[in-house]
Amino acid sequence: MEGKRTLFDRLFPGGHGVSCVGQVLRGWGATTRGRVHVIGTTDHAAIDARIALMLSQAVLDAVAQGPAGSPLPILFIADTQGQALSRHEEALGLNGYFAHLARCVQGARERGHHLVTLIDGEAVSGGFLAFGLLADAIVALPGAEVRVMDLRAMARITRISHDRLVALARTSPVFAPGADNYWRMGGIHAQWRPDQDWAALLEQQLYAAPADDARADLGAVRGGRLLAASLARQVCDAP
Amino acid sequence: MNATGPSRLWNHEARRRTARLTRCAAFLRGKEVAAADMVPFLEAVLEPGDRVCLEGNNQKQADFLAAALADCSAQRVHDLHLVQSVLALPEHMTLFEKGIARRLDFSFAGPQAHHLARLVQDRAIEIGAIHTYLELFGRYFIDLTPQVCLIAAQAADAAGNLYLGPNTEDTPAIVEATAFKSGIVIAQVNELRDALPRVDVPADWVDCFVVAPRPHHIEPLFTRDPAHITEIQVLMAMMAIKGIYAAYGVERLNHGIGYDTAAIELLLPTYGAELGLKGRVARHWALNPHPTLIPAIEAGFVERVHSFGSEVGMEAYVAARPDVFFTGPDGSLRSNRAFCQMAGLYACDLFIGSTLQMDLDGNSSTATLGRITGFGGAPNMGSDARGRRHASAAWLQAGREKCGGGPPVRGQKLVVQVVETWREPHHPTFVERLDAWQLQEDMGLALPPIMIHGDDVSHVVTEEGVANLLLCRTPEERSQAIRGVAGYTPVGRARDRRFVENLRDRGIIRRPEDLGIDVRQATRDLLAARTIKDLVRISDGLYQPPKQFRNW
Amino acid sequence: MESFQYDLPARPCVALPVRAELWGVVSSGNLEVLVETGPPPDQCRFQVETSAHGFSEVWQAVLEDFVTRHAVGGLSFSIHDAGATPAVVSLRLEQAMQSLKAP
Amino acid sequence: MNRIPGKSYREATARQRVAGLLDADSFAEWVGPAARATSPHLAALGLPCSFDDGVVVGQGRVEEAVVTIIAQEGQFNGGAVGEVHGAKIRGALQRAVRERPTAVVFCIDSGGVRLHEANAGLLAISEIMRALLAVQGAGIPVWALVGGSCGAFGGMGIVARLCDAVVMSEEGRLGLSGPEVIETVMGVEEFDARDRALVWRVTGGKIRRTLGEATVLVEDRLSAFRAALESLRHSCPVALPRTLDALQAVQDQLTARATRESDLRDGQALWDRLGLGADAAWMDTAQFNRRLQELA
Repeated sequence: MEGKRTLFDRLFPGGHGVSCVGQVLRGWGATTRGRVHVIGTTDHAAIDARIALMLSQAVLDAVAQGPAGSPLPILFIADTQGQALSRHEEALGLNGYFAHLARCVQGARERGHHLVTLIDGEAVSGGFLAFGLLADAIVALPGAEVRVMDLRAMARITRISHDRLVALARTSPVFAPGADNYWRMGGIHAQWRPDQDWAALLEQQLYAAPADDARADLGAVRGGRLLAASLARQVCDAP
Repeated sequence: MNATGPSRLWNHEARRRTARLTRCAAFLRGKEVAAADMVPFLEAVLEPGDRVCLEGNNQKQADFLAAALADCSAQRVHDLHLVQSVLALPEHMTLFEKGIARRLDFSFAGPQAHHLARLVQDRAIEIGAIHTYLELFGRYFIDLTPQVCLIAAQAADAAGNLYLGPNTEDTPAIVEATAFKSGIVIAQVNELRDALPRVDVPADWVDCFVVAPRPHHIEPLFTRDPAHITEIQVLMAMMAIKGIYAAYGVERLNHGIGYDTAAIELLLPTYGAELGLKGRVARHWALNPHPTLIPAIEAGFVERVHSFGSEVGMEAYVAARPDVFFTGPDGSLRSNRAFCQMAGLYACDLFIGSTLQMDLDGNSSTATLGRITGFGGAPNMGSDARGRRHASAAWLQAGREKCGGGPPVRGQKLVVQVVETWREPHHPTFVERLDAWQLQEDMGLALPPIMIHGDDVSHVVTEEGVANLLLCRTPEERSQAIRGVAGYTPVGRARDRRFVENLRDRGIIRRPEDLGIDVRQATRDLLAARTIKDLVRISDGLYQPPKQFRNW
Repeated sequence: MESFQYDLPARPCVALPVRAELWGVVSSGNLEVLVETGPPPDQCRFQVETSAHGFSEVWQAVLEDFVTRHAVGGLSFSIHDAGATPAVVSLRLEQAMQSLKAP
Repeated sequence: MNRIPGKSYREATARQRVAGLLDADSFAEWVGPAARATSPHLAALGLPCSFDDGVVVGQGRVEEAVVTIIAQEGQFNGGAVGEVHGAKIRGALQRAVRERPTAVVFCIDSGGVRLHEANAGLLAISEIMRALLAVQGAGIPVWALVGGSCGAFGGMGIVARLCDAVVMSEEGRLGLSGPEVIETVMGVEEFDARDRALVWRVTGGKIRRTLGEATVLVEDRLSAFRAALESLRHSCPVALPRTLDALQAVQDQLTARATRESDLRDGQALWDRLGLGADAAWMDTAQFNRRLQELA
């Protein structure tokens, strides 16, 4: 949490009030254009049903509290090692808790809340899919680790040699961990450098005009994901 | 005779037995030995060089006794000669690695086949011979009688009477040979009961028993999940049923274990019924209670089944179908490997099973390089019993085909091998030379480990067709008949096409279309059960599959 | 992966042109075959991509037998194979033939 | 006793499912196999490709009503989502917003992200989620069918639970992390992935139905899934509302469940508590549904 406080000092020089309960962050930050909601996780949280429920309640509260007609932006802080792995969570139906969280995030979007995610720390598959990856804009901070699975585990499961995967990863962004790879594929909109004015950059993102999901097009423009956009369009327009 | 000379002793063995029992008397309370005393007890009973049967079967294992024996000091217990049908447990291998045992006569080493091959190559083990089951049981009464046997039973009473439960397997043969030749019979039991449901081994044949800390392991070896049966196996099963079962009117038979034969079992109530075969084929069986036989039983195809052992999960079903199975007064299955093998050899008209390799003489083997699997029961079932004298329609018809028309002096057992031409890429089933020959060289065996000899094989069924070897008159016809169903394997592609077409004209080779079978109808929809759950449903909930076979 | 193409003389298919149809799936020991209208009516084309190396002669033998059995001139068969045995290859081709339909 | 009635949904291929679920000859495929939209990433790794990259998308009819249908092929790479596979699904969902079918039928049979193109797969699932939420936003319901051999896991487990109705068979499985993954990371004591009965008691159709996650539990028959679609036309004609009240109600339900089932590790415990009986795992589907209804 200490690291996050430093982050919020930098993001919100005008002030902030974010509390942390059980790896879940909730609160507000002040920008030059007013307050925004802050919701997220910290300390590489393994997201279980309890955390997912706290996040979805935070989103619902943010929607309920907002002054009607001018919904406040929501800043998501993603720092997760992925979903919690246990028999109990599976029996309980953790995927359903994640889906509910995703529906709440969409509910906020549909009510005009602009959604921005900052990846600060780790962003790993399941835990990231449920809220961070659903934002309108996703930003990786320096040192952010974005991945589905590390290459050694992948080599073990796919039975492709680790050396071969490492070699292929040099030319293709399609499977290897890394914020750069996700940027090239359009999955991350921006990566901020340490020397930039993050408060200013954040404001630009938070108050940008809302847009449809254009990540696939972005991936094509950046050359990291050449087929996703064109193929979806081909399906849309097929006779 | 010589009335004046010093009187000769005629009871060396009995004296030796008494000495053994005296040495271990301190451990006995009545006939019971405490589990904790098992290692010192065995060290007291056994003598170096003893011939020992440590009961190991396909399914039932005297696993507690095996572990205790493996824990014995090799200083005190060494150079044992093991005479047992199956080597299944890692502890069996430990005995040889520690020097507790040195020599082995056996039948089958399924799960330890690789390990055994390694021990042989390292000269850590001497192998007397690889036997068929009946052969080994026979030698128990001739020259391989155990001096000590370690067996597994379901329950004992305080007097030492044993109840074996549904899995009898080898126990009667072992105990009979040991107990009546002054040997020591030691049993591990799962439970001590006041009254047994039935007495399978009387107390005076049993010297001592131990209540094992855990019930002995039983492997559900005969459960084949219908979900894994392929369309190709369905096609071959259709050919076997129409081309052999129907053609010969096979009423008495045995099936090997495998998906190929499970497919046949599951096609009887569907395809077999459509062909009007109910009541005409597959009525009497020498077979373990295969779960895949349930639909054929329920459909009324199967009238009677005698079993070698049992199958986990089939207990309640068997108990509820006493007209079909051999059961005791308590309702549980009474099985017996020796009797069932004998039934398979003498009282069945057909054996059908699969193999890993077959050569142009029709010799087949499941032994491949680096593995010594042994034979088990297939060679007894899969051979023509030349001592057979009673006739049946199927046996006579096969006999007529074999002798080429004249009045037969004997019939012929139908021995069918059902195989896909390729097991997987790079592994053709049909080969010019069996790995068994290389194995014989590597292992220094007296004979190549051939499971079923070509001269015993009557038919080969592959996805390409059925070859009837009974009708072949020359070695060349025989090898071309095999090439003619060997598909696109190198052996199959080396066929003489005109020769093979000629064999087809003579009915020696029959393709699916020759049998009136449309290949495209060979789908899994033809199976009477497609899942384990279907089997449960058809059994009316009586079949209770082990958890590893359930997806609900 | 290994790939090869065979163009074999064949008797013309009576159902030409046919609707493109996919049979089977690419999974271990299985394959998919896509049947389309393609070459001239007296030719049949096979394009094979397979994960099992060193079997081109076996493929050729299987496909030649298939062309002998069926009138498949004017058709193209594109195959993705994941180690199917020749028995499975033949079965899939038979199933595909059974389903040929006009577009 | 003769044949098992009807074709198994679990054993059917994606194309057989599509044919069996829709009115006869009503299916029109979008970007079908002849378009050869295969995965360049699998090819780069020297792995076999599929002409449809493991997913069939298009439109057809259920009792004359037009539906968009998406069917994953579980036998191809475990139904896993890669770039092309995911883009086809997303395109079909976007098209549904434009063409406004009666519903989107989503036959999910997938372990989640295809590791060989993991980043593309993860982004594709995220895009599928957004596109699916947009379909629902347009009022069109999405019905998930889960009865294939791969079930619905990983991101596709989340997608399944986004849907307005979930039709499952007992053999279907629905979850997030596969048992093998949990066993590998947390140990066999946590989850013995080889204990199949346990795996199904934790993730299978019966526990999902008991918890209300599966809307209906049907027999593993193609015809039973088709019949479920027919009745969904009446019971689930529009997308679930995403009003604040509706979302809060779900929030409260899920909170109550997490509290009530705070030590749930096995479906049997749930059935014992509900009084369904020790043989709940053995009951056939009809009997199980009947007992659940009696207890409700």
